[in-house]
Amino acid sequence: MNFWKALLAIDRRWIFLFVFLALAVPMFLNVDFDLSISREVQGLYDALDKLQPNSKILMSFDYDPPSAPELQPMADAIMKYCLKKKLRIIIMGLWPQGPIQANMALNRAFLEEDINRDDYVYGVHYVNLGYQAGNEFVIQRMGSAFYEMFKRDYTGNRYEELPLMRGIKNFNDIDFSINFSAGYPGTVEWVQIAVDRFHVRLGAGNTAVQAPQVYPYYNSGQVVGLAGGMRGAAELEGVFARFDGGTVDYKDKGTKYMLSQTIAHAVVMFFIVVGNIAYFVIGRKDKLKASK
Amino acid sequence: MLRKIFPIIILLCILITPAFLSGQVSQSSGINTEFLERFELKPPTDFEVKDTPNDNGGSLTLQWRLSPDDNLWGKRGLVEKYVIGRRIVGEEEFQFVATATSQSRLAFDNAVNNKDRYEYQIAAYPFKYIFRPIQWNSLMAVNQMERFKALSPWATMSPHGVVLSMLGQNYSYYGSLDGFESELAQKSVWENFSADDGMQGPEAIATSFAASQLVSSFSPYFGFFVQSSLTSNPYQLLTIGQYLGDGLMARSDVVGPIKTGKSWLHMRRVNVLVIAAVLSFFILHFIRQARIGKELFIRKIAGLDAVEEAVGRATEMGKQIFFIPGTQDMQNIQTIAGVTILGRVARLTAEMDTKLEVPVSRSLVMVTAREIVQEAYMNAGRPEAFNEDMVHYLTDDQFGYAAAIDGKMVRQRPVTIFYMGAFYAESLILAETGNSIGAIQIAGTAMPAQLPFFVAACDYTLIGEELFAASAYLSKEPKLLGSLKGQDIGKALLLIALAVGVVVQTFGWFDFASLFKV
Amino acid sequence: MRREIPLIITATVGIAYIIQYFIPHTPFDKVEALFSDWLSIIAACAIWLGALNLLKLSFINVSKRKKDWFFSLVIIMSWLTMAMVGISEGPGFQEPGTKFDWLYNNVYTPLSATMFAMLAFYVASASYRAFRARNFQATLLLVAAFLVLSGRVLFDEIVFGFLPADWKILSTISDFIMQVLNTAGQRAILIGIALGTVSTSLRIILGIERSYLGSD
Amino acid sequence: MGSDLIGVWIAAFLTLGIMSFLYKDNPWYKFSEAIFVGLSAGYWFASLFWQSLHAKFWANWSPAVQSLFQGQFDYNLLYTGAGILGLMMLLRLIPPIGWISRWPLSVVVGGTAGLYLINYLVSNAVRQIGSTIQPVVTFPESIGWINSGGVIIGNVLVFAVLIVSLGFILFGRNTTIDLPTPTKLFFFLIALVACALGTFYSLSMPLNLTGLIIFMGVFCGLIYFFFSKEHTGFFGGAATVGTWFLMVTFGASFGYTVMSRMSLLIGRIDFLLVEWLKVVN
Repeated sequence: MNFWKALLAIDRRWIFLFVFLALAVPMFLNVDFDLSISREVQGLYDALDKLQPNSKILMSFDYDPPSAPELQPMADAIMKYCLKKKLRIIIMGLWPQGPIQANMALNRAFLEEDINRDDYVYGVHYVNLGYQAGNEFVIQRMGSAFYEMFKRDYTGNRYEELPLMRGIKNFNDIDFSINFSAGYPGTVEWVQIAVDRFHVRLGAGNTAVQAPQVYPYYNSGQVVGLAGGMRGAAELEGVFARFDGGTVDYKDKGTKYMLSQTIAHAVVMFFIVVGNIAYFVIGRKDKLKASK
Repeated sequence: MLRKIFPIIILLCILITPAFLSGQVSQSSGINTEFLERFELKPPTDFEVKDTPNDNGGSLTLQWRLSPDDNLWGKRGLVEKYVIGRRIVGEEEFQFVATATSQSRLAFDNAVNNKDRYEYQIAAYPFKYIFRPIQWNSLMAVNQMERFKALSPWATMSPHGVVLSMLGQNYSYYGSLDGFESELAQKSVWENFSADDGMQGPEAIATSFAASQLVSSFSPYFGFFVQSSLTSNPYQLLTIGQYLGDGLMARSDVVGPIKTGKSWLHMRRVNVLVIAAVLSFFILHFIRQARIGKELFIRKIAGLDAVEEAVGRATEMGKQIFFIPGTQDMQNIQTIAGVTILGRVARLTAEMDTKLEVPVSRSLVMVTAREIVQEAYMNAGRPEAFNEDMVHYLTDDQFGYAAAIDGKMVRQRPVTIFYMGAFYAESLILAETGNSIGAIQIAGTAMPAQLPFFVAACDYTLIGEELFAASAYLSKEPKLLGSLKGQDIGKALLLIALAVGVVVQTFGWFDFASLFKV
Repeated sequence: MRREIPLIITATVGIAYIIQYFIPHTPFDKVEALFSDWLSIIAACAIWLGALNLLKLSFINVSKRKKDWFFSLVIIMSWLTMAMVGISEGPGFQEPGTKFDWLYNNVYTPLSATMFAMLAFYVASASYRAFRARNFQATLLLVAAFLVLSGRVLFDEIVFGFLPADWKILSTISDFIMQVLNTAGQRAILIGIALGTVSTSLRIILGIERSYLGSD
Repeated sequence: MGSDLIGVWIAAFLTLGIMSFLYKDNPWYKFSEAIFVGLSAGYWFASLFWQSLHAKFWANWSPAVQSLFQGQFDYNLLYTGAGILGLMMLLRLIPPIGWISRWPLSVVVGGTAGLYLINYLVSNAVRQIGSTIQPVVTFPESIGWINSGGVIIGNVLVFAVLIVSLGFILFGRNTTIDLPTPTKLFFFLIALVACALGTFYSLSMPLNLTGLIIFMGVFCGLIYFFFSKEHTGFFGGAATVGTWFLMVTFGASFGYTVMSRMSLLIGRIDFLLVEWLKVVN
C-alpha cells in the first residue's frame, strides 16, 4: 500500500473532522476586510439609498431557520439600515417561520446604540403582519388589497387599528419591497406577480442555491438589486458600512462567516485536487504495471 | 424684464445650494413662494382606460403618458406620484382608486365590477406638498375629545374613532400618533416638522410645518381614520394644513365611460394552445403507429441497462433493495414517473424473488406505490409474495425522512438502492450514505440542482428527461416508445423554431421571440 | 367499474385543468383555486393513512420486542406529543409562545437544521471521493465547479489582490459560467423535462398510462 | 428564561446527536432520529389538520351548509365533494372496499397531470425558447456579466467556447474524445488564433456573443436528449457538445450548492459555539 493509495482509502470520518475544524477555527478569529462590492448588491444599496425617510418598505421573509445562516445576516443589515434611515417597515411572511425571523432581525437592530427602541413605535414605524398561507395567491390578492390577506397582524391587532397600515391599500402605496427567499414561494413568485403585474420595485436576498435562478431577473431589471448567499450578505454588510458607516455596526455575521466560507471552499477544492492527484498517480502506476 | 427675474434666480440659487450640499432637500428653508407662483404642474396626457383583456372581468387597464414635469433632464422630475380617481357614471365625486409612482405609465384597477360603467380621472401630484399654514386656532392640541369635535367641522365621531371627512376637499393631515403626553407629542411635531430648534411659539411651528415634510399624505379623494383611541389618549396633537389649491394638482380630462367584459379565450395564450396541440398530435400519432406495430428505435439509456443487473446482484447476495420515489407528493409529475419505474422494478424483484422495501415520505405516494407494487407482483404471478408493509410511510418531513433512511441504510445494508423522483437537498445525504455502505445506486431526477450530486455519488444517473423516458425504455411497451418518438419530434420542431428564430431575429424581419411570449 | 370510473375522473379533472388556462371566463376561472384546495384536502385525509401506518409498524416493533424496539417507542411518543399538542392548541397552533412553537423551535428546528447542515460534510467527502477527472466531460464538470467555487469567496481579494480593483478575474469567470454556460445547460435540461412532462401528463390524462391505478 | 435555557440544551443535545452519525450509527443518533421521525410526522399531521382540513375544508364548507339551511345556495358547497373524496381515501383502512380510494387518487393524479402539462410547457419550454431567441448582432449597452475591467477575459472565454464547440460539431464524429492527434492539435491552434482575433475584433463589433453561446448550448443540449436516433455523425458531435454544456451546468450548480451547504454548517457551528457554549461572542 503506497502513500497515494492510502490517501484515497482514507476513512471519510477524517474528512468530516477536517471540515469541522476548518469551519470552526475561523469563528474564533475576528477579521475585517474590504470586499469588492458587486453590481447587484450595489444596486440594492442604491435603491434603498434613494428612498426618502418615511417611505414605506415592504419586507417579505420567506425562509425558515435552516436557511437562516445565509439570509439572517442580510435581513439584519437591511433592517438596521432601514430603521436608522427612518423608513417605515411592513413585515410579512409567505413561510410560516418568516415573521419570527423578522422579529429576530428587529431585535438585533435595536441592540445598536444609534437605533433606540423608544423612538420606534409599533404600528407607526414598523408593523409585522405575520404569515399568511396560500403561496403566490397571497401576493396576487395583496395586489387588490393588503387588508384582504392580513385582517390582523402578527400580534392580533386589527389592520385598521395600525396607523401605518391605514394609508396602505395595495402595492401602489409601497415605495420599495424586499424579499428574503430560500425557495418556493419566494423571489421568483414575487417577480412574476408583484413586479410583472403590479409594478412593485423589488430587491431580493437569496440563498446561494436560489440566486442563479434570480440572476436572469436582475439582468432584465425586474429585480433592482440582489444579494446571493453568504457572499451577498458580506457584501451587503460591507456596502452599508462603507457608505453609511457611522456608529452602527453593520459588519456582523455575514462578514464574520465569510472567512469560514472561504476556508470551506478552499477545503473542498483542496479535497478535489488531492483526490485527483492520487487518482492520476495511481492510474499511471497501474498503467505502467500493465505495460510491463 | 431681466432685472425682475435676475434676483429671483439668485434667490433660488441660494435656496437650492444648501440642498445640493447636504445631499437632500433641506427641510428648514421657508416656504418657497417664488416657486409656487411660477410653477404650474402639467397633467399627464393621453389618459386611456381599457378593459383588461383576457380575464373574467373585474379589471380595467389605465394608461397614460407621463406629465412633462415628471421627467426633468432625464432625472426624477417634480411629480411625486399619480393619483387615480374613479366614479360610476352619473356620480359627482371621484373616489380614490390608486396611486402610481412617478415614471409609471400603467396601472390596473382590479376592484371594479362587471355591471357598472365607470369614468376615470388622473392627476399628477408634485413631489412635495406645499402647504399654506392655517390659522393658529386650528393648529390644535386636543386634550379633550369634545373640543376637537367642536373645533373641526370636518371631523366627525365614529365608533372607531375620529373620521376626518375629506372627500372632495383639499385638506391634508399632519400629526404624531405615537405620543401619549402633550410634551411628547409636541416633541414629535418638532422633530417631524421643524428642523430649526430655535423656533419658538405657535407661529413658528405653523410656519415651519408649512414647509416641512408630510408624515402621512393622502389624496383629496380620501376618507381617513385618525386614531381609534383618541378618547383614551386625550393629549393627541393634531395639526391640519390646508392644501394650497388645485393649481398644483394637475388633473387630466375625464375618460370613459367604460365597462369591463369577460373573454372566452385568453388571446395571449393561443400560442401555447397551438404548441400543446401540435405536440399532443405527434405524441398520439406515434403511439398509434407503435400500436399498429411499427418498429421504433430507442437509443441506449446508460442507467437503465444496469437495473436488471443491480436487482440480480441483490438476489445473489440475498439482500434487500431500497426504492426511494423522491420526497415530493403525488402532486409532482416526477413522483408519478418515479412510481411508474417502481412498477417495473417491482416486477423484476417479484420474478427474481428479491426483497423490496419502499419507504416513502408522503401518504398518497404510499397508497399509489402499494397499488403499483401489488399489481407488479400479480402480473409476475407471485401475489403471495406481496406484503403491504413493503411500502411504508415514515414522515412528510424532508430531513426527518432523510434521517430515517440514513439509519435504515446503515442498519439493513441494502445492496441496491434506486432513487427515482423529485429530490431536493436530501439527495446527497441519501446518496452519500448509500455510497458509504457500498450499495449499487441508480438515480433519476429532473431536479437540475440535484443532478450533480447524483452524478457524483451514484453509479448511474438518469438526467432530466431520461427519467420520463425510463418507464418506456424499461417496459418496451409500444405505446410508451411511441410517446418517446413523439417527444423527439416535438424537440425537433422546437429546435427548428429556435434556429429559424435566431436568424429572423438577427435580420430583424420580425419579432420572432414574441411568438413565445406568454 | 373499478378502473373505468377512475380513468374518467382523471381525464375530466386533467382536461378541466388544461382548459382553465385558456379560458378565463366563469366557471373555469374558479377551477384552479377550487382544485388546489381539493388536492390539499385529500392529502390531509391521506396523512391519516400514513400516520397510522407509521404507528402500526412501530407498535409491532414494540409489542414484539424487536431489535431497537425502544426507538420505535420513542417514535410513537414523540409523534403523539407533537400531534396532540398541535391539535389541542387550536387553529393558532403555530403562534409564538405556544407549546407547539416551543417544540418547533427547540426540538424540530435544530434537528432539521443539523440534518441540512450535514450536507456540508457529505459535500466534502463526495468531492474528495467522487469528483475525478476520469474523462473530458468529468473534467469539465470539475473545472466549472472549481471556478465557481473560487469566484464566490475571497480568492479574488487574496490571490489576485495585486491586480487593479476592477479586474476581478475569478468573479468574472464564474459570472460568465453562471450566466452564459449555466443558463444554456439549464435551459436544455428544462426544455427536455417539459417535453417529458407533457407526454407523461398526456398519457395519464388519456388513460394510456394507468399503472398508478394498480390492479383490480 | 428557564425554558429558553432548557431549550438551548435540548437543541444542543439533538444537534450533536444527529452529528454523531458522522462517526457511526449509535444509540444517540438512533434516539435523535426516532424523535425526529416521530416529531416531524406529528408536526405535519397537526399542520395539515389545521391548515388543510380546518382552514380549507371546514372554514369553507360549514358556512356554506349553514347558509343552505337558510335557503341560500353557496358556491362553497362544492367543497362537499372534497370532503367525500377525503373520506373515500380513508376507506383504504377497510380492505374490502379499499379500491374506492382510487377515485380521490385519480382526482389528484389527473389534476396534477393537467396542471403540470400546462405549467411545464409554458415556463420550461415556451418561455425558455422565447428567451433563447435573440438576435446575433446587437448593440448591447453592456453585456450583463462583464465587469468593466474584465471585458478582455470575458471575450477570450466567449470565443474559446464558441469556436471549440462549433469545431467539434463540424468535425467531431464520435462521442468520445481520444488523445490529441496532429489534426486535432492543428485545429486547436487555429482555434487559439481565432480566439485571439475574435477577442480583438469583438471589442469593437456589435456581436451578441452570449446570446449565440446560449443558443448553441440549448441546441446541442437538446440534441443530447434525443432518444429515437443514434448519436453518430453530426448528431453525435452536437450531442457531445451538449453533454459539455450539461457538465458545466452541473459543475456550476455543484459550486453554488457547496457554497450554500457550507453556510448552513457554519450556522450550526455558530449555534454550538455562540448560543450554547458561549465560547465565541
